[in-house]
Amino acid sequence: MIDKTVPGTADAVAGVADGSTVMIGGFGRAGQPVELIDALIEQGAGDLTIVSNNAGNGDTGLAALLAKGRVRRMVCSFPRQHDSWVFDGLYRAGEIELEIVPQGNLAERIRAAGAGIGAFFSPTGVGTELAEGKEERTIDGRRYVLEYPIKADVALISAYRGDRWGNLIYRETARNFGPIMAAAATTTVAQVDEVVALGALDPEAVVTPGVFVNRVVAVAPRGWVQDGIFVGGVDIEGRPLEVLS
Amino acid sequence: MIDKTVPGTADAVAGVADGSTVMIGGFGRAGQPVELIDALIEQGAGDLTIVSNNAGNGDTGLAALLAKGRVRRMVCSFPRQHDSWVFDGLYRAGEIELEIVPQGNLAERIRAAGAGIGAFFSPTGVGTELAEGKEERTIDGRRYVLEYPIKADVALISAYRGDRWGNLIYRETARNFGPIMAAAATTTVAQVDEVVALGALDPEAVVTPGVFVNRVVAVAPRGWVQDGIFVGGVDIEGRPLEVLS
Amino acid sequence: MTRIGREELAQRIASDIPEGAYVNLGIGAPTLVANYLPSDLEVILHTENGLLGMGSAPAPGLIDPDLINAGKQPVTALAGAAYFHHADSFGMMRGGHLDICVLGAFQVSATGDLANWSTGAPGAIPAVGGAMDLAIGAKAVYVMTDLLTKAGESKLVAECTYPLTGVGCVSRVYTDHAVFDVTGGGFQVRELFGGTTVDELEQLTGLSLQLRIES
Amino acid sequence: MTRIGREELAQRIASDIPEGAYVNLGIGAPTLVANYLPSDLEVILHTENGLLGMGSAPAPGLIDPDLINAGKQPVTALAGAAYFHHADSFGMMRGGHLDICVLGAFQVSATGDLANWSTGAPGAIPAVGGAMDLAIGAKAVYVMTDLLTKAGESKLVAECTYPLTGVGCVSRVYTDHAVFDVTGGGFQVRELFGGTTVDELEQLTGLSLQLRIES
Repeated sequence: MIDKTVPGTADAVAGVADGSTVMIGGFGRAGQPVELIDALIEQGAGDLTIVSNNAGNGDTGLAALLAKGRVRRMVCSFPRQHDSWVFDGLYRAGEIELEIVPQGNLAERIRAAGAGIGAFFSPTGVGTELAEGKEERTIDGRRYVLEYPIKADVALISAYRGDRWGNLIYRETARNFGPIMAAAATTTVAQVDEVVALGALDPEAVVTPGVFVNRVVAVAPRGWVQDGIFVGGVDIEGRPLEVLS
Repeated sequence: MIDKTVPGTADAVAGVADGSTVMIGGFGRAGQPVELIDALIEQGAGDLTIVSNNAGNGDTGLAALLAKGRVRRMVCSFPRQHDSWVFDGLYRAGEIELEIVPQGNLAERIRAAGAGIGAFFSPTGVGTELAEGKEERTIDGRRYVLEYPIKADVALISAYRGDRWGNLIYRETARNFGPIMAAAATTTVAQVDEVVALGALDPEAVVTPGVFVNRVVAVAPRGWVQDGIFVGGVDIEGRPLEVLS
Repeated sequence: MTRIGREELAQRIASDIPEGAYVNLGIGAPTLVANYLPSDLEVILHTENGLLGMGSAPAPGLIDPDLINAGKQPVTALAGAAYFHHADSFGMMRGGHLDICVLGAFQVSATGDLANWSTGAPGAIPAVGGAMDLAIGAKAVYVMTDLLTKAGESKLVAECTYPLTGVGCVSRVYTDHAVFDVTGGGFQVRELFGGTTVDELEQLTGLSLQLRIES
Repeated sequence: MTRIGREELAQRIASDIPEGAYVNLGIGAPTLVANYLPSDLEVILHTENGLLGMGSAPAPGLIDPDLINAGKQPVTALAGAAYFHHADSFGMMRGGHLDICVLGAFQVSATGDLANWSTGAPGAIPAVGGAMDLAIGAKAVYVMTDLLTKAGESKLVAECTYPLTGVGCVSRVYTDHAVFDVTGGGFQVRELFGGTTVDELEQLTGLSLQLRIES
């Protein structure tokens, strides 16, 4: 029997090596696999390259990993946010490297890694300083720059529900980078609110087929959902307000 | 109010010009938009380039369009099937042009057109006669050939359910080329079994967002499904056998 | 000279968006445009973090942290919405499927170059997000901005001095003084607000401007 | 010399597929392998027309024309299945996510080149389907074939004379006479069926062959 579920987040992140490239899902806080990041901090791997759209919010999740000095290099589209003080401090102190990638190129480069594409010509960034030094070509009268895949050793993502084959569904805009990162990493680890029985996920609605997923771990369900129904009751950072039911 | 639904298949295919490139969804008979093709035959456009995985089965659908002499050129991966006698005859008589594209390159080239990619390096076909004359490059020790997008003037696809914004869901392996063709054509026409109310399609499970769809037309429901449930009762060509209910 | 306020400008832009348009409203002032789209017309909003059919902000207590816009603010989803992942979302944009994108700007050049992601100031932390994708993706890119910086410099320029976001991508600029179309021959004044004249605009921008003639 | 039949060969291949493997079985003889996968082990079958978790053929009267395999035969879907479109399906393959692909062959060269899509015969209608994608996509590409053509010529060759499907892509060849691994130094005999000897194989193929030594 195939069973990709693991009992706890420590098992889920076991074996991440120093120097690894780790993709971390999420757009801001939505879809950020906070429990997996906490486990990675505990696990101790360092000298990491992190690929993630942002560079952490507040003092938790990715920001906490950065604060521990575990990250050598960030590859992201938008590090600077109102609550990215941890990254900001490290960057200004020269303690972290940064590669800025336009968000759509970041997504497409990750997708290319998962889909076996060697490189692709993108119109995004043409003529800007982020395309400097990149190969340019005009195709059918439009200018493009050549972009290469971004692969990872490990992807840590957050989904809503999963099964023991690793099939995943997401929730709303928390889907964001999860499906493409799952396919771009050698080892993909998904935290889910709930592991459901094989066959419980509608095969028409599975977003990430299990072939892309190596480990699935159930974490505390998000507070704003009960039995799949939105019940409100939190603020934008997930702090409890009131429960409507 | 946005309403992309049209009353009949004649309205759905109105305006297709002679000389157009038309994508036709389907893999064999699964997902082939037979009613739209019948309407296109009636509409009369000729000198067409057809992009479709196969080159017609039996005497209906795409095969019927070919038999009418409306197609100048086929772009497909697998024209030769046990029941592709119409295409076979035209090809042997020198009455149709053929571009053979490996199936994955066909899919990715269609996807590239919809996603604004100028060209991409594919490992498929490297070193074969189908890559002759194509630009080749070695990236990270692997050989790739450069492949260009395939766009169309019109895409005719078959989905299962749609709404007035053009959102679509498909059914099983009849999904195949529909979602990528929808995004690669200037005008995309979808036949569906049923038009449902806006909001009736689960936004997590919509496969083709309405932005890619211009016209939606309801056709006779497939005989093997009642109220979304498979009821059997047909052979592989869709001919009635018995209804289990 | 009379200028119009930001809310009025948002309203002005909203009135140019036809029913059925697929629209992406950039972070900041452009998001105000959503407030002025007539509720009896259907305009479909795209947010690049994976949603088509975005609705307005939720009521307090109904905030769903999984449902946010590109500015990471809580939003809602309309009946008819669809979610998708980031590669699909940016493919939708890059592939030219959106009709209109409204963006802010530091500078717009007479050839439609846009600079809106970086002032190039030394020591600033670079952050581009989806700006470069938005700039080149939509069928029409509208810029919403004050005509002048706080220091009184024109944001309409012959050539951008700030780092570029996109080349030749802007089709129209809505400012507090006037609306400009970017044409092959530079900026054309499409509409003047209040008592502003083309002469005044030329003085403020230092550019040679043409008035659009209705044909 | 003793040869094994096609069904026995399918069974032999099935016994080399471990539980949990993601496998694509090509059109024709390779589809027979599915019949010999032990029912108590979970092996996940991919069909490139958009399904992972393919099950066996349906009972008569339960044929669903929307649910077919790459050979356009009716199939079923297991609990745990997922559907996807063609670009995602071939991305899954091309991206190296499938463990094993089993394909037929006209010829396999000593360097692992595969020819299985065209005999190059004049007048034949070319048709490649997914063959070239399958050939280069999976982590391991197994070929299932008779060792000899009906005319008695070896399908194992120094260099393919038929048009290629893929270059250096085959890792193992299962034939009715023996199983061969493709190594840096040519074909290595992994297993002999019945009384076949390496000498006989060398005579049949005209190739210099090594016997694999278990280490």
